[in-house]
Amino acid sequence: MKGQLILIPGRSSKQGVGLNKGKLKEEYIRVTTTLELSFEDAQELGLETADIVKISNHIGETEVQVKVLKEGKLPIGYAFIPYGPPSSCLFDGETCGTGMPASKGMTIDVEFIKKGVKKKTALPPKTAVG
Amino acid sequence: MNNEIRIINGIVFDPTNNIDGKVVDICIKDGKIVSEVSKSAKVIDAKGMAVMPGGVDIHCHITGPKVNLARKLMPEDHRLDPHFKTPNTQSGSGGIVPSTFATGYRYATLGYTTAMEAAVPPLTARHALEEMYDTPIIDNGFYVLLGNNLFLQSLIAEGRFAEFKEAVAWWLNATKAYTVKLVNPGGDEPWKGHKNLNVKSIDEDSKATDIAPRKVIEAFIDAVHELGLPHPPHIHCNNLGHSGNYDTTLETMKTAGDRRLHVAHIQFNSYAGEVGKPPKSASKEITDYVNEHQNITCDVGQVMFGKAMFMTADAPLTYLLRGYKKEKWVNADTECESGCGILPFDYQGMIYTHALQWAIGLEIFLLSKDPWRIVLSTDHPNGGSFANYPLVIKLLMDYEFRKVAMRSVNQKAMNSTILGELKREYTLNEICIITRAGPAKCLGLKDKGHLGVGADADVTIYDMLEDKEEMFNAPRYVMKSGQLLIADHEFVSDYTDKKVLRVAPDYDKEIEKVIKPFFDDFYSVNYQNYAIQDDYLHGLGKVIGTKKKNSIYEN
Amino acid sequence: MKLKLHTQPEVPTEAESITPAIINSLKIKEIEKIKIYHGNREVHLADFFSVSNSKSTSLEVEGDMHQIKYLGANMADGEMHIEGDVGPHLGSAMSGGFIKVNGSTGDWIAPEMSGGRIHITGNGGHCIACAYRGASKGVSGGEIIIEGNVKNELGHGMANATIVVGGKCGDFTGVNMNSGTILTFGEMGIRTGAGMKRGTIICKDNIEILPTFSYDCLYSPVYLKLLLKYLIDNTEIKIDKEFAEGLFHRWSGDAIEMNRGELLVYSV
Amino acid sequence: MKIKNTEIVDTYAEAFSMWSAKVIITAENDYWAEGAARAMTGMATSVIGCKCEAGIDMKLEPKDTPDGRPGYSILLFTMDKESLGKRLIERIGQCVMTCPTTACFSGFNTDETVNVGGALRYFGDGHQIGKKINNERYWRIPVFDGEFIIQESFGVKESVGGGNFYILGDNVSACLDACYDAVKVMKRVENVIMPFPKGVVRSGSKVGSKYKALVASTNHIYCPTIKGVVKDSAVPENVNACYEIVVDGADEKAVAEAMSVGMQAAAKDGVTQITAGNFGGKLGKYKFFLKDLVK
Amino acid sequence: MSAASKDIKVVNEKIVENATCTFCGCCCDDITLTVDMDKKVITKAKDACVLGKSWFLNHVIEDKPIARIAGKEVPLDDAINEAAKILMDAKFPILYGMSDTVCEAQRHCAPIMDDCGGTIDTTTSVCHGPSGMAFQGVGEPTMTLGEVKNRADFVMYWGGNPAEAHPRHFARYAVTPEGMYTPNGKDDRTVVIVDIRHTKTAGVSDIFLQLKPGKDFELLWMLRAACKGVDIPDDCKDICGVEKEVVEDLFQRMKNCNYGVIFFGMGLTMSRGRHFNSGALMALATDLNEFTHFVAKPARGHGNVTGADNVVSWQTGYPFGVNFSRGHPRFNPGEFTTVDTLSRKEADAALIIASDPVANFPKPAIDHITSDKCKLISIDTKNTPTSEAAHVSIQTSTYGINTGGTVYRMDDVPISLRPAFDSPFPSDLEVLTKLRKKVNELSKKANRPYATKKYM
Repeated sequence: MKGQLILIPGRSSKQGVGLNKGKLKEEYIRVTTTLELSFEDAQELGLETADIVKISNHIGETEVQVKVLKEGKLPIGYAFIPYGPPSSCLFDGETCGTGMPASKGMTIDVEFIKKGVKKKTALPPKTAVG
Repeated sequence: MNNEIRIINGIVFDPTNNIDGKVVDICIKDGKIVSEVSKSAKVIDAKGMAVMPGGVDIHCHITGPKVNLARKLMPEDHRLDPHFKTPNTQSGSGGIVPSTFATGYRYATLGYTTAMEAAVPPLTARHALEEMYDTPIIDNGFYVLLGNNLFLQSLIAEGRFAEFKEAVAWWLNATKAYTVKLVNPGGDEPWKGHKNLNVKSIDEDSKATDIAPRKVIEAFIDAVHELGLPHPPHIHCNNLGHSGNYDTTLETMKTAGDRRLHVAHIQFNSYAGEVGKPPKSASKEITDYVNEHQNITCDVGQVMFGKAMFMTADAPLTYLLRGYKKEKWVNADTECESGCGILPFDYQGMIYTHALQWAIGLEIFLLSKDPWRIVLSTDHPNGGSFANYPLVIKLLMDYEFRKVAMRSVNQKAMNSTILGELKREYTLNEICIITRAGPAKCLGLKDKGHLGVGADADVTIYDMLEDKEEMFNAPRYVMKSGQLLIADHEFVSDYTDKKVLRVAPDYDKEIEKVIKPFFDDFYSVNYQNYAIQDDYLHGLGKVIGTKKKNSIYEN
Repeated sequence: MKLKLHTQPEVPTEAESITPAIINSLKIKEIEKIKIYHGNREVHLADFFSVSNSKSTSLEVEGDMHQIKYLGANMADGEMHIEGDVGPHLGSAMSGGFIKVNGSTGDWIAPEMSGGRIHITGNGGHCIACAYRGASKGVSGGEIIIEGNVKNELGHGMANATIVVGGKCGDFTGVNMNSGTILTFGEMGIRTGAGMKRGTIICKDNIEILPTFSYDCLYSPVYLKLLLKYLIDNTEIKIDKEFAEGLFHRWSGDAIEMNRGELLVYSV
Repeated sequence: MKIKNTEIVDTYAEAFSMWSAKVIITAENDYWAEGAARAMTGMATSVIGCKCEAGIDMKLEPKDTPDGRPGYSILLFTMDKESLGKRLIERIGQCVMTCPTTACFSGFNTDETVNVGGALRYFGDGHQIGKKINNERYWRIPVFDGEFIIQESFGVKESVGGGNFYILGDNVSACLDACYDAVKVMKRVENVIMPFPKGVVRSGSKVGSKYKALVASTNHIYCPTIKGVVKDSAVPENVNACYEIVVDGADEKAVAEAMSVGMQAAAKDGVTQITAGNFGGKLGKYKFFLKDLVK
Repeated sequence: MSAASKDIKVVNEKIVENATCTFCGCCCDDITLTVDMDKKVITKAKDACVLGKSWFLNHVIEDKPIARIAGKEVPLDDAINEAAKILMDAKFPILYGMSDTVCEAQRHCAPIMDDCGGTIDTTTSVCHGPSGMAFQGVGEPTMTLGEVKNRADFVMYWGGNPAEAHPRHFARYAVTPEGMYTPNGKDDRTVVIVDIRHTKTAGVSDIFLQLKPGKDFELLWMLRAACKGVDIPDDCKDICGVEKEVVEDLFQRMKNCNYGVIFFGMGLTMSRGRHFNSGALMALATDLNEFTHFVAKPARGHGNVTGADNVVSWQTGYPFGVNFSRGHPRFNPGEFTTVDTLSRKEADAALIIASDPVANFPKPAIDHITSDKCKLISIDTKNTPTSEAAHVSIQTSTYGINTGGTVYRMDDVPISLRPAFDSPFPSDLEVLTKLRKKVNELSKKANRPYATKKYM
């Protein structure tokens, strides 16, 4: 159960909320270690929500917990993770003369490690957007 | 610490006090010119040198949001002109839009100690003030853009003049501005709201507001007059840059009647010819009117060859010019208030229009009969950098040099002007008027532009040199507020008692109730967070008083 | 003269004075006193280089100089031979002469070059012969030959220069170019020639072509023969006959500009 | 002095100053290159009636051409620099650009140049492409089979026109044999052309005429048929035919060399005398003393 | 006062109206804060979004030392002296961050680096730095957010997820507000989302274009060509994943709207192509002005990163990545930007202000900044991996909550903050003022030679 995906790290409101509580606090760590997979890729890789997987590339590796999305939310072959230390450890320092590291779209290996426990995430306050 | 200075043996030019090249002592104490100082005063021997008040730039673009956008836009230009650090000053970058530090230092090294930023949208006035804080040495102030303010236009359209006047006063206070600036009044709405159109005549109703530019101009002239501001509305006329626009300029000036009006960079508004075709000179028509009307003051907006940067609230104009050279261009709309266009430019002597613009500016200088009402400016950086001022002075003072310069530019343009026939040469005293005494008087700055007792001790001392460009390029001494900044051409300190000049006309607080609903509906910033608190000026603010009956020409 | 790096700088070091014209006009003692800039400190050249006489008329420089910037800056004539890697801004604003590097380079090689030749046997970095940020024009003349690979933005905004790359190229090769020629033999990144106004990009390898380029024809451009003959006769470059006489697909673009540029892609 | 039995008259060939350009024409193969070269040098025997004099200088091997293709070098001469540019534009435009697969380059690397490709490029109607290689600019003009490449500027220089010698002999066939041999070796000399048909001219001219409108007329003193009536006839006894070989060269040295090898080859039995057109300085500034050339 | 009344708990409550939330670039200035002045906490943040609420409500005055050197508590001045010494001793010091503080404090940063000959860089370089570079190349037609509210009838979001990153962007500025020429709010607007993921933002759209990942540039380029009269190619779907007809329809809508706006996010700047992606978008907006009024704007992130851009620009002429080692500002992204100077192991000292590279940077950069080759100084309001790793660590109070000052909204509109309650920690302004003074003193003493003429 090992496969290659393209990783797209990005912002999420949960990550933003976690940030305010403190980067060394549990909520932030929990949010930033959640890897979102498309329904199709999860099936292909035989992964379920809450599984612990190792993601790695030539820069580094880290363990994260899987969250499987509904169909159509993510293009097949792509995975999403909120910004944080786990995503950073896969970034290359190469900026192509711009100062900006390629922090979206890196190819990663995903490997099943173990079954995990579903996380309890406190519901965030209702957003201003309907 | 002894803060007294006595300048001896200098040849003093102080037109305000009728001193034209006489050797008199100038005494300085506590930042002011005084009649006498103690024996222990520091003595500066200015033998063989010209002593003048510090220069006053009445119209330039050096601080604020559009300036900073232009700065960000030009890294390749900054690269070529580094401004090095010295033990007493900070580094910066130069080029056509220098960094704030470099701007302050470079004005000082030309002998200028006051420079007025000519266009700031109210919403981003804080930004201009912040940059002024970081612009060392020179005193600043700014003119706030109200000519395309939708709320004010709606008051004019509805004929609510009393409220209009109060609202203008409120805005001046809320933004800490020096006077009102009108740029292409009525032109923003067609530009922003009607697929990039523009107004073409001052009597045309723009589609969006049902109000003709003339009505807006009239209302502001009246309001500013009644508020008694030290400087009248500062106007960038409609149709700027277009062939045949001198008519609009004349109409604009006529609108003022006998009330005061300052026409900015009038050169750009003195073109004859047909719209859409190459311009011709209308310098004579324009100067004739200005010469005969004491109520009109203007600055020239001389075009100089080389790099320039269009940076104006007249957004449609910059878009039009962008069409000639499809290079980088910035447009920046400010909600309910203003537009803005930015475009790097290059004036070339061999191009007919550019050469003609250069000649028209010089013609205006040379045809003008009253140097007190015509101020030297390049509309920095629109007509070229302020660093060109010494060269402009040389062109004005030296007929032979002017003739040589005319030979190296487009001859078709030269042949269509009367510049070659104008043999007038400015005197040092006249130069002192158009760069110092005149602009100070136009601005109503009684403490500036002269060396009489009580004036701010902003003094420059130039070596008396045959080459006037060289002379005005590097003063030997510069004092600002009585503090010696430059001695023997080197910075000895960057400490100054820098000020931000502004007005604070009284207004009826009830007007806020009229203004606030408009904010709630149409602004993205909260009304309560809009007006700038006094402490925002970091103690640099200096209020220049207003008076009900205000015209220094009536004195 | 010969300069040899004896101490590796701790931080980026700028040595725009190391050019044949400056070094060869001075005595050893004077050369040792030349100022170079170790980070924010002014130091002497001798602090990092040993200086000796050499028989060659060209300036020889040796060592791992990946931390040294601006070697050969503003060079107008003379020859400089470098053994080892070099840092950014080699040959900055060079107008004449010849620089040979037996090694690889950092980013930003030859910005604002207007003449002369640079030959690099190893790899190059990003932004070779690239316009400085904000500028629409990059190099305006000269020849750059890189035997190895290069990264992104090769020849950004270039005009009238000739660049040859033996190996792979990164993305945006010849982006916004004004004129001039880029000749590449290796694999290409994406978006080659984006925004080009004029100029020619010749690729041996197949490339991904932007939708704003239009296909013209398959032919054997005489211009290419002319260029290759010049390069073979005047440089150390080797080009096989088949390529020189081969057929090329021609694409015109970029449509968002004037459609006056061309991509010539070798047809096997 | 004599070579074999042929007398070399102690006189000089009087030549004049012309401007020349060297044009290199290349093509896919020799067939087309030659076609263009011949067309371009067609009807270019004498400036008197053709406005220029032109001929093929050398056939070039691929290794010797700028683009590595087979080609020809052509020399073209006119009386002044300005008209040289005009002739090049006309002839390259009509004869080379039109010819399949060709390209056209300057053969002289001189400081003085005339604009040729820079003018012809407008044929591209806006689709032409300028290219710089080693500081030389070339124009690529789209045409039906790809593109026509032409160098922007062509090097030109002041050169020598009208270098000549006369072959006087027993009869037409003896003289023509001599001409044939002479031209054959002269062609091997670089930087010269013999602009007349097969290199030989039988209507040698002198400066001026009894008719005011004419600048030149037959050099009657060398016409055998009127020997009896022409007082100062230069046709010696037993001579019944005379030919002139005219040489235009890029420089004096090339003309001298060509004349030298030509005269050596022409001197043979049946050729009585080799002399030259000498107009006493009326024609031009160059003097080629025959004796010096065959020493 | 009776004994009984003593037991009644009087909450010492303060209301702050029109407070500004500085969490994201929206800088909403309409928040009403309820502050418990005894506990020093904000209990309510009316009108704030989920991010804003967490920003305000989670703010507590922590019990921690103001200044530490090597983990040990020291007086603030000692920490400042140590920091100044480190910076002056360094040969290639860098200053990075500045986005989460006020302009008044930011103003001291460039002069500090000017004095010690270092490099100043802001979080812009890893956010919209590429957009800044693109701006330098192509310019940009742009606007303040109120113009969008009042006029925009075509609103596009490209490569961003405002629903999660700028939650009130829709409601306050761009989608639902009723403006002068958009009296019916969302009904008067066409909202288009271009993204590779179907994010929360996509749910708001009238039209959602799910783009093939990494093909932003290609789609933008086709639209630009369309502005010049070139047809959308038939293989459009193969190129970018969107049907030709959809792109054609989109282009017609862009051309025919009255006032169009595109907001773009880091989906453009962080993916392959970087500055060329955002440059293509700005150029497209420029091109569209041939037909109608069209503007674009990067949807910028953290509170005052826009202010940092502005301050560094007016002081040095360049927005980020500015080096002073030769006595004047020089700009070159990739050469003087922080990720590069760290990844290449060049920096020998780092002053990090209000940001957290140790958590967010690429691994090679983190390896260097936490190594003993690079002396790390941190000035921050919270404990972060960076502050924990720093040799000198100074804790400051939080802008917008404890201290006032100016911040710039994502559209360059400056706003003055209204702080809620005091903090025992010094402000960034206070710390940086002291540090600047100290560095200036040391610099005068060091008296390094300065170049005086152009050298390259």
